[in-house]
Amino acid sequence: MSDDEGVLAFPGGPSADEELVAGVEALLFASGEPLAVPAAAAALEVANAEVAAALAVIEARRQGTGVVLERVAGGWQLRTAPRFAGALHRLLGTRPQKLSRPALEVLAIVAWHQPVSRTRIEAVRGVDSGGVLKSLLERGLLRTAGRSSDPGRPLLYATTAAFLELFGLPDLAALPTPAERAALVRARSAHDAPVSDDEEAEAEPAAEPDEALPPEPGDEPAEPG
Amino acid sequence: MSDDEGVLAFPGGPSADEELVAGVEALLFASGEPLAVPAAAAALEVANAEVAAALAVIEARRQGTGVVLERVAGGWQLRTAPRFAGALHRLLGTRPQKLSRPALEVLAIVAWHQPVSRTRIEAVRGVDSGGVLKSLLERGLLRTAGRSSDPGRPLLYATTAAFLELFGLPDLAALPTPAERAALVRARSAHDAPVSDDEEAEAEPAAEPDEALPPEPGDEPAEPG
Amino acid sequence: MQVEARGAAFTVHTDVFDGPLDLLLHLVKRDGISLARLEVSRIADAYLAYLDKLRQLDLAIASDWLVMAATLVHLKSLELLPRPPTLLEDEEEDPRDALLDQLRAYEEAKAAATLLGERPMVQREIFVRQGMEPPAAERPYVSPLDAFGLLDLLHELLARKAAPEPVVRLGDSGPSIGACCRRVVAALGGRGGHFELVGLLRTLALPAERVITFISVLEMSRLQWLDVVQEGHLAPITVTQLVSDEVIDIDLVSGGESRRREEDQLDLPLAERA
Repeated sequence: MSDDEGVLAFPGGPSADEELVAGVEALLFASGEPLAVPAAAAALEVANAEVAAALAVIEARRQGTGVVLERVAGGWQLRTAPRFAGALHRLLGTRPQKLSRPALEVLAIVAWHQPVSRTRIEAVRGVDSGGVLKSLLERGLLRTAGRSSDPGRPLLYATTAAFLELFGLPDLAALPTPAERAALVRARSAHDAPVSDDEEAEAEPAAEPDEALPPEPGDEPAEPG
Repeated sequence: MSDDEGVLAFPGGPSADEELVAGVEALLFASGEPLAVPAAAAALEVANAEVAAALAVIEARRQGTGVVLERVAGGWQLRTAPRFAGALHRLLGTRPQKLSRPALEVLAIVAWHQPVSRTRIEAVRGVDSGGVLKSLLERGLLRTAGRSSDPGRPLLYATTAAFLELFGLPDLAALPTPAERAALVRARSAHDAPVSDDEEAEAEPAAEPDEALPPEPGDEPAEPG
Repeated sequence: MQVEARGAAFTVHTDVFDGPLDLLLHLVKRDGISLARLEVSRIADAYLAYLDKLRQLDLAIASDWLVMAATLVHLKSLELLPRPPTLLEDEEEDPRDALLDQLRAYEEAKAAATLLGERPMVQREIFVRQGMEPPAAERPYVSPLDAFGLLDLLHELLARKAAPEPVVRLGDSGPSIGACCRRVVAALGGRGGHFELVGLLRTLALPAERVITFISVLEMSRLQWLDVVQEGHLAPITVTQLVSDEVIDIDLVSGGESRRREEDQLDLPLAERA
C-alpha cells in the first residue's frame, strides 16, 4: 500500500494507516459480498493484521452513521443502519422496474404487427402469453383495439401512448424499420462512401425487406385502454 | 456514537443534521446508481435543500478517502477512488473493462454532435460504423433519438445516462466545449507535427487523482458543529 | 502506433489504423507533411506506398481504402497538371479543401475520443455498488432496450420461428460430428475467420444438429483450433478460427467416423500445445 503521502508528512504517524483504511473501505464498498480479511489483505498486498486494524478503525467510525460495518458469516460487510429501512423502502419502491424479457417480446411483436391477436403473438413466441398480455394491459402499455374478423372474433391488441413514452418515441412512425436495422447490422466495412458527402452517403438504408414485416405506423398513439 | 439519543433530546439541533447526513449516506449506499436529490428528499421526507446540504457535508468528508461522492448523470453517486483500481480488480477477479478506439470515437462524435445520424458519424470517421454503433446501442451507452428531417428521415443517435455514469460526467454540459477541447489538444501536442496524432492508445488513463490529498478521517460520525 | 519503427513489420500492425483517414493522419504526422500547405503529392505517395506494402503481404484491402487512394491520385494529378489560374483562384473551390476538412474533422474526433478515454471509467478505474434489491411493488416500468433493441428482439423471435420445421426421418442416424465440424470450418472460412455462435446455431433446423454443432465447437476449441469468446453475460459468443485450415483435421474430432485415424493420434494437438 502506498504509505507514501502519509509517510512524507508524519513518518509512522496515524496518517500512514489512513491510506490503508481508505483502501479497505473501497474494498468493503465495492464488494457485494462479505469481505474476508485474507482476501482483502491479498488484494491490498498487506498483512492480515493490518487489514484487521483498518477494519477496527472503520467499525468504530461508522457506529451510529447511516452505513455501519458488521461482522457476518465469512467476513465484514457494510450495511445500512436498520433505522433507515423505511426511507430505503420509499426510495427503492419508486425506482423504475425493468421490463422482463417476456414482456419485451410481447411488446416487440405488438409494436410492429399491431393490431394483432393473442393467437398471433403466441404463434410467434411459441408459448402462452396470457399472463404477460394481462399485465401489460393493466400497466397501460398495451390496449385492446377492436376485434379481428377471424373465426371467433378474437380481441386485437395495440400499443398505447405510455408505450411510446417509455421508448422515447414521438409517434409510431418513429419506430425503426426492419430495413434500417438490416442496414445497421450489415457491418461490412466497405459499402458506404468514405468520402464525406452528406447527401450522397445518406443513401436510404437499403430498402431490403427484412422478413415479412409490414410496419404499420398508421395507428395513432391512443389512450391506455 | 450516540447521535440517536441526541436527535431525540434536541430536535432541530446540530445533531439532527447528522442524522440527516446519515440517512442520505444510507440512501447513497443502497441506491448504487446515481441518486437524484428530489428522490432522496421524498424518501427521507425532508426538503430538497436539506438533502443538498447533507450531500455537501458528505462530499467534503469523503474527499481523499477510498470512497468519494461525485455528481454523476444528474444525481449523486458514491464511487471508489481510482487509485484503488488495482486492489479492487485483484479482489473481484476482474480485468479493467476497456472500450475500443472505434467505440470511443463513435461515442465522442455522438456526445458532441448529438443527436446525430449514422451518416454523419461515418462521414467523420471515414469508415463504416454500423457494427460499432450497434454494439454501443446494445451496451446502452447510446440510444435512438428520433429521426432527422433530412431526406430518408434517418434515425438519430444520442448518449444515455449510462454513458454519463460510465465516464463520471454530471451532465452533457460537463463535456469540454470544442474550444476547450482544442486548447487541450494543442497543449498536449505542442511539440508535435501540425496535425496532431496523439498516441492515446497506450496512455494509461490519467486517472490518478492528485496525490496531494491528505487522507482524511473522512467519515467520522463527527461532532456536532 | 509503432509502424514506422518496425519497417516491414506491417503485418502485426495493420489493424492499428481504423480507416483511411486514420492512416492519412498518421502518415502526415510521421513524415512531417504540412497539411496547411496541402502537400498532396507527398501524402498520396506515402499512402500508396503503404497500400503497396499491404498488397505485398497479401492482405485484403477494403474498398474504403481504395476509394481514398483514388481520391488522392486524383488530387495529385490536379496538382501536377498546369491549370488555368483563373479557374482555380476564383470560382472553383479547391478540391483539396474537402480532404483537408475531412482530415481536420477526423483529427478532432480522435482527440475527443482520447479525452473521453482518459476519463476514469466505471469497471476500469472506478467501482460503484450494485443497488440493493428493491421491494416488489407496483414500480414504474423502464425498458432495458430502446426501440432498436426491441426491433432486434422481434427479429430474433421471427428468425427462431422461421427455422424450417424439423423433418424426422426414421432410421436416419442423425447428423454426424464430422459433418458438423466441416460446416463450422466452412462457416469460419480460414484462419482468423469468425462467426457468432448463436446465430450459426439458429440456421440449423434440427435440434440434434444444433447440439452436435455446439459440441463440435467445444471440441475444436479444446483442441485449440478455435477461440470462443463471450464478453459478458448474455453477450454474443464469437468463435474465431485460430489455425489455418490445413492444421484442422476433422477426423481427429469425429474419431472413428472415417476410421482412418488411430486412437493415439488424439494426443497430437495436446502435445503441441504443451
